[in-house]
Amino acid sequence: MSLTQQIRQAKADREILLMTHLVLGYPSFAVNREVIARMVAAGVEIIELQIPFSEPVADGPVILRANQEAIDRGVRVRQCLEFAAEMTAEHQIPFLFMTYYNILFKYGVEDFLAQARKVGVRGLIIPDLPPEEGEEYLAACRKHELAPIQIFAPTSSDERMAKLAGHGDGFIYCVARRGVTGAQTSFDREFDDYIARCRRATDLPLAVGFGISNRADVEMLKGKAEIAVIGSATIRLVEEHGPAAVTEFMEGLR
Amino acid sequence: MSLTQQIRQAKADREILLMTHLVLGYPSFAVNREVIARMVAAGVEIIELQIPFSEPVADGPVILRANQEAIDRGVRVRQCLEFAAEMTAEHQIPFLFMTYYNILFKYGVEDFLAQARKVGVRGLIIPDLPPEEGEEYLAACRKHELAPIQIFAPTSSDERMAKLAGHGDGFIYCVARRGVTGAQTSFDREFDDYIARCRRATDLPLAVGFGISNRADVEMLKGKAEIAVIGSATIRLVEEHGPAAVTEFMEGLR
Amino acid sequence: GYYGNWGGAFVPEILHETFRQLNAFFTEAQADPAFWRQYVDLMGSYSCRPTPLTLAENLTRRFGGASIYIKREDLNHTGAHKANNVMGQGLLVQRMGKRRVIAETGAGQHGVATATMAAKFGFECTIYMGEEDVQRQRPNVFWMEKLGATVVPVTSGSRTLKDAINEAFRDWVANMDSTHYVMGTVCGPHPFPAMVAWFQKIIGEEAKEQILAAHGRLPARVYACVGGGSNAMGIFQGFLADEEVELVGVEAGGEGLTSGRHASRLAAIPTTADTDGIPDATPGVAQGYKTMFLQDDDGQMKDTHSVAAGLDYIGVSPMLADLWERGRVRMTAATDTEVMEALQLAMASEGIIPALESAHAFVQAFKEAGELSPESAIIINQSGRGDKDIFTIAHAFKDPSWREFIRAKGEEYGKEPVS
Amino acid sequence: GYYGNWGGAFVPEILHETFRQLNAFFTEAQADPAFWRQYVDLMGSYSCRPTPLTLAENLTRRFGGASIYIKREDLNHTGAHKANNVMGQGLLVQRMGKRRVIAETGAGQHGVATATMAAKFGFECTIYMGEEDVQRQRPNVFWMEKLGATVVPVTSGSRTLKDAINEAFRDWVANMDSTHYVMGTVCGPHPFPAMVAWFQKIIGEEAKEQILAAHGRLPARVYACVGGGSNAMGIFQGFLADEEVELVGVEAGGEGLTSGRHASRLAAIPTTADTDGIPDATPGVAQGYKTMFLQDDDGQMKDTHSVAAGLDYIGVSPMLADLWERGRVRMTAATDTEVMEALQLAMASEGIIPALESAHAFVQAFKEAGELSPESAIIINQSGRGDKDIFTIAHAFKDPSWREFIRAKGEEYGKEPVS
Repeated sequence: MSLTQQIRQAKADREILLMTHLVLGYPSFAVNREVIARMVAAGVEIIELQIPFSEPVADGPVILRANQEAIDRGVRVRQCLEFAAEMTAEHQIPFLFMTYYNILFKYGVEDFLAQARKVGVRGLIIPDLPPEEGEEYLAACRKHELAPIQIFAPTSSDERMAKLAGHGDGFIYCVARRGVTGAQTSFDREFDDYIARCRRATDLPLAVGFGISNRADVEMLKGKAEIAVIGSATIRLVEEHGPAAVTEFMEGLR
Repeated sequence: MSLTQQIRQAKADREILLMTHLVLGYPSFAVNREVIARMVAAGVEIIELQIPFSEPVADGPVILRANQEAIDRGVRVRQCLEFAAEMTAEHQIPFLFMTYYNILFKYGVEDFLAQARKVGVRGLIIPDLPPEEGEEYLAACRKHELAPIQIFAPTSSDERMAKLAGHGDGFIYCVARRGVTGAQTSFDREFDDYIARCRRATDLPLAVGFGISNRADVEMLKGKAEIAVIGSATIRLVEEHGPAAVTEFMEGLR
Repeated sequence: GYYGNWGGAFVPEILHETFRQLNAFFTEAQADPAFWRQYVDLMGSYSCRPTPLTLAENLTRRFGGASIYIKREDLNHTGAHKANNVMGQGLLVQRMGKRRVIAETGAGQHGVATATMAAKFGFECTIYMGEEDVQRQRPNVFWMEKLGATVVPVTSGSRTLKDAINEAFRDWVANMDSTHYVMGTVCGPHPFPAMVAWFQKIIGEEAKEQILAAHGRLPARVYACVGGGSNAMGIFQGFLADEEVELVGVEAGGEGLTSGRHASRLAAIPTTADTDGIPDATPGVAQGYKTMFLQDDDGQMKDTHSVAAGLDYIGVSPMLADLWERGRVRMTAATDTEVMEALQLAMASEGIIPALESAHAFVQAFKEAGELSPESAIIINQSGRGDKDIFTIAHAFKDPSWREFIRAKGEEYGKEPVS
Repeated sequence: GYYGNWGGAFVPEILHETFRQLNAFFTEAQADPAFWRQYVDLMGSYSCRPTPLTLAENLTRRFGGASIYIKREDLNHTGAHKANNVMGQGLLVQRMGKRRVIAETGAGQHGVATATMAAKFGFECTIYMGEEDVQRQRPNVFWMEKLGATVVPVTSGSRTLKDAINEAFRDWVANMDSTHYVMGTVCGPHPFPAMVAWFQKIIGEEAKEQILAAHGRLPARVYACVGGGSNAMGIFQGFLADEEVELVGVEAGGEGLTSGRHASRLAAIPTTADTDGIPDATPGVAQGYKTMFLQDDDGQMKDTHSVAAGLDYIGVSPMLADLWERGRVRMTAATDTEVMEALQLAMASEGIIPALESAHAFVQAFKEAGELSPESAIIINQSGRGDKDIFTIAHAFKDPSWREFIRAKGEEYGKEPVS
């Protein structure tokens, strides 16, 4: 079953799906392991595994710091792949890799995607790789049946969205607002117009991320998007209250 | 009797005359008083009284410091005039003022020279006043019968010496070498040629200063100059050994 | 946006439209001769272009070979070639109708230049600067603030230049409607390399005309230091078409190419490929473009080192990577020690004070001048002046009086309360 | 050698011949058009003359009166108009066949300029600098030494500029055969005022041509700060014959003209004649020339004060004393506080950093620009750049981060042994 189909099936039972995010190796793979188990148990439908990179330009302060601490603690790309293999074997929900292009480029794009497929990951989010620069990547994703998640932004024109949608698979990641991850987003009329434009540009499910951090935010997205993306919020939560807090937080989101 | 005549008369009894120097108010007028008495007692023929000035460009480090300490201790031009009056009343040898032009200029050249005459001084040495700039000064010296001592330097051309001599009276102050007061001078062949040139340029007695600090130096000048000028050497002596040392030093010079 | 295998525009979707507009305005400006005239006039009346080409007679005599000419970018307003780029981008910002500029800065020179431009054009200005650099380069921070800019210390990563670039991008993705990002060098996503190179080509165009007037023919070689590469691209462009002119880039050799403490991306490649554990550069994609980066085998960027803050950078212009790959530019490196020696020699021989960055170019020129015929000429691009680097230079020379001066000043400030 | 009642050459006999030669060489050089061409060429290829005339659009708008133009002497090599004079004298020294130069310096700018010239011409160089100034201006001392000069701290008198001048004269009277004394300003015995003014007139000649080109007619007023007066005489000479151009000199008002802590020799006269105990200037003769000096009633020179070291001097150019007496130049004064405000405004409005000295001229121009018609123009002579004054300026602004930076550096140097 394709990632898109799997999302549509899950959506049949839920008003909105949850995609969560964590940075691999931060604060440790052991904590990652516990957090993921609690997320899955709490019903989270998709999990983004961010492979840390030293220059995460699209990320805000929380995820940025997580990336850098993970690298400082010696996290290697190979460990991230191994950990992903363990998670996909353990849990039945789809996992995605999120990272920056240099991690793939340096590994070898084709080799990296072959490995991603092998460890059971279903797709990738690469925020610094527009389709114009991603020919090899897109071709290899098709070859290895991985979903190259495309990103829409409020600044994307209709024409641009149509073009991006043509390269996308799985779902479309709609950036809720200008700025980086981890800051507040306001769900106003302008936001509704934006989501309407996204919907017109693609048949794929829509995930909305950037600034979704509590039940009210998730509630606001019901009926608008298929997937709410919880990013920095979980990292902050684990930093402040430890992995055990994840269960209650996730269960309380919808 | 003119200063020149007085010098010639004294020279009749001595192979060489001594002119000494001190900075008024340094280290105090009281010490000046004792030093002068000892100099006169030791047979010194002429004494230069330097009125301190804040910018004594032609003086070397010893006299420079003396000038500045005197000013810092509050020595005023009026005190210097009064002290000169006391000395000329007390001692029968000729006294000269040595200072820089601004002291006269600020006081009023005519008034200053009238005062100088009144306090019994016989002439002046103003190292920063060439005759080209000294018309008023030279006229007032003539009027008040003060000797405007002119200065020859090793760098003065024959023509220049002749011109200077024309403005001079009393004696000619021959600067022994390049540089400022208080450093060593060597009495070589070049020096002899220089003194010969000085002699040809003027009928006035010659005083040689700059770097004359001991008996050997004075000895070398015998037969060459009428007057040996002892400047920084006395100041250094008084600083190191007190005014009482002046007697022995002066008596030992020739 | 590619130069051979290098370049591109690896930008988040949120900036796609901003880059589309920037490309459109830039293309339009490039096609408008009035724009270039406006730029040249501004640089003539506000900075002091054309900057002179100085014949270094004493150095020429000393090495006994080629006549050594020095292109005097140090005489620009704000003291370096950085002025060319920022003033040009300022005119472009005016044309785009934006009212705010942001920039990254390492040593602070680009920050001071941008703050200066913003004051002149009446723009709001925020400068991102690694916290470590804020500490090290306090004088530049002081001037930026007095020029009206807000200086934001960047506490992420290695807290140096590359992190400041990342942080400036983060500001931009939030404020792209009002704000232009004034990239400081010929790096970053297209059209930045093209744009910065376009403004900086004024150096090479002047230099070519000047050397022909002064020397009667083209120089044998042209030397320029290479950090990001903007001064090098600036002067090289005047001679790219003249195949007989050898173009020589000089990177930061730091403590030596086998020391692990340098910032050489290209010069190190042939010499150290067989040595283990050296942070030699490999192709990569970061900060929005593809070039040779100093990175580990996972693609994580390495710490770099140079006595010259302006050369202390992980990447290199994609244009230079291409020219190097095609053999048009020869890349070399100068060590910190060689740089201090060349600086001393330039000061005492010619009365000029090259910036530590520029002194790298002098090192290589000094090594080679003597081999060349006395009929030939070489040009060294003196990209900036070194007197702003007093803290670094006096420190590097271990000047005891300087240390005593700072110690005494520090004690004075330690005692006295801020009134 | 006289300008009205002022000037002259009050020099010890030992220097008479040296001055005769100097006068002869100078007269010959003045009569030789090739010499002036050589000078202009040198300033064009080594410094960056002609320096620009910058229209300060933001300041003009702010004051709503005359168009404000700024003559950019700050863009000279070594950062101030001082370069004009030293390079000119360097050519003269070459012509005289001497191999050693000496100079006095206060803030250090003239010392750095002279050391630079000496390096360029291959002369030996000794710089006399008051011990207090050596302590205060350590960065300039560092550069002078690196440029190859010997810096001699002068411990006599107030241990500042005037004492350095006296000490330089003392060196000269011992070494006049080999040595030329590079007087830094339009003061001292004839022919120095004439010579320095002659080299500095390049500023005014350029400025006149530039303002006619940019503004279409002569400026209403020209503003220049006055310490010794060389930058003022430099720019004023371009307009002396144009009676409709008002020439305005700005002296150091220090803590105020009635504070006893200033360095105003001419502006203070009409305003403070009736107040007791103020060190107002009176005619005097010192340092080889006659002018208005800040002296007591015995003729002893007073201590002076200004935030700008370059204006902190007892005397003033005899040429300016004459122009002031004849009513051709209006003399004003700016206080330290006004200077810091004008500096801040110039930085934030135009992206320029005037030297503290130059900022005095800005103060007066800012006071008057609004009164003048928008059709008129004024020129401010920005005699130097302020970034060399970081220690003084950051201190004067009481910048807490700067104090912290210096404190930390000082502690670092306190702990670490010199290696």
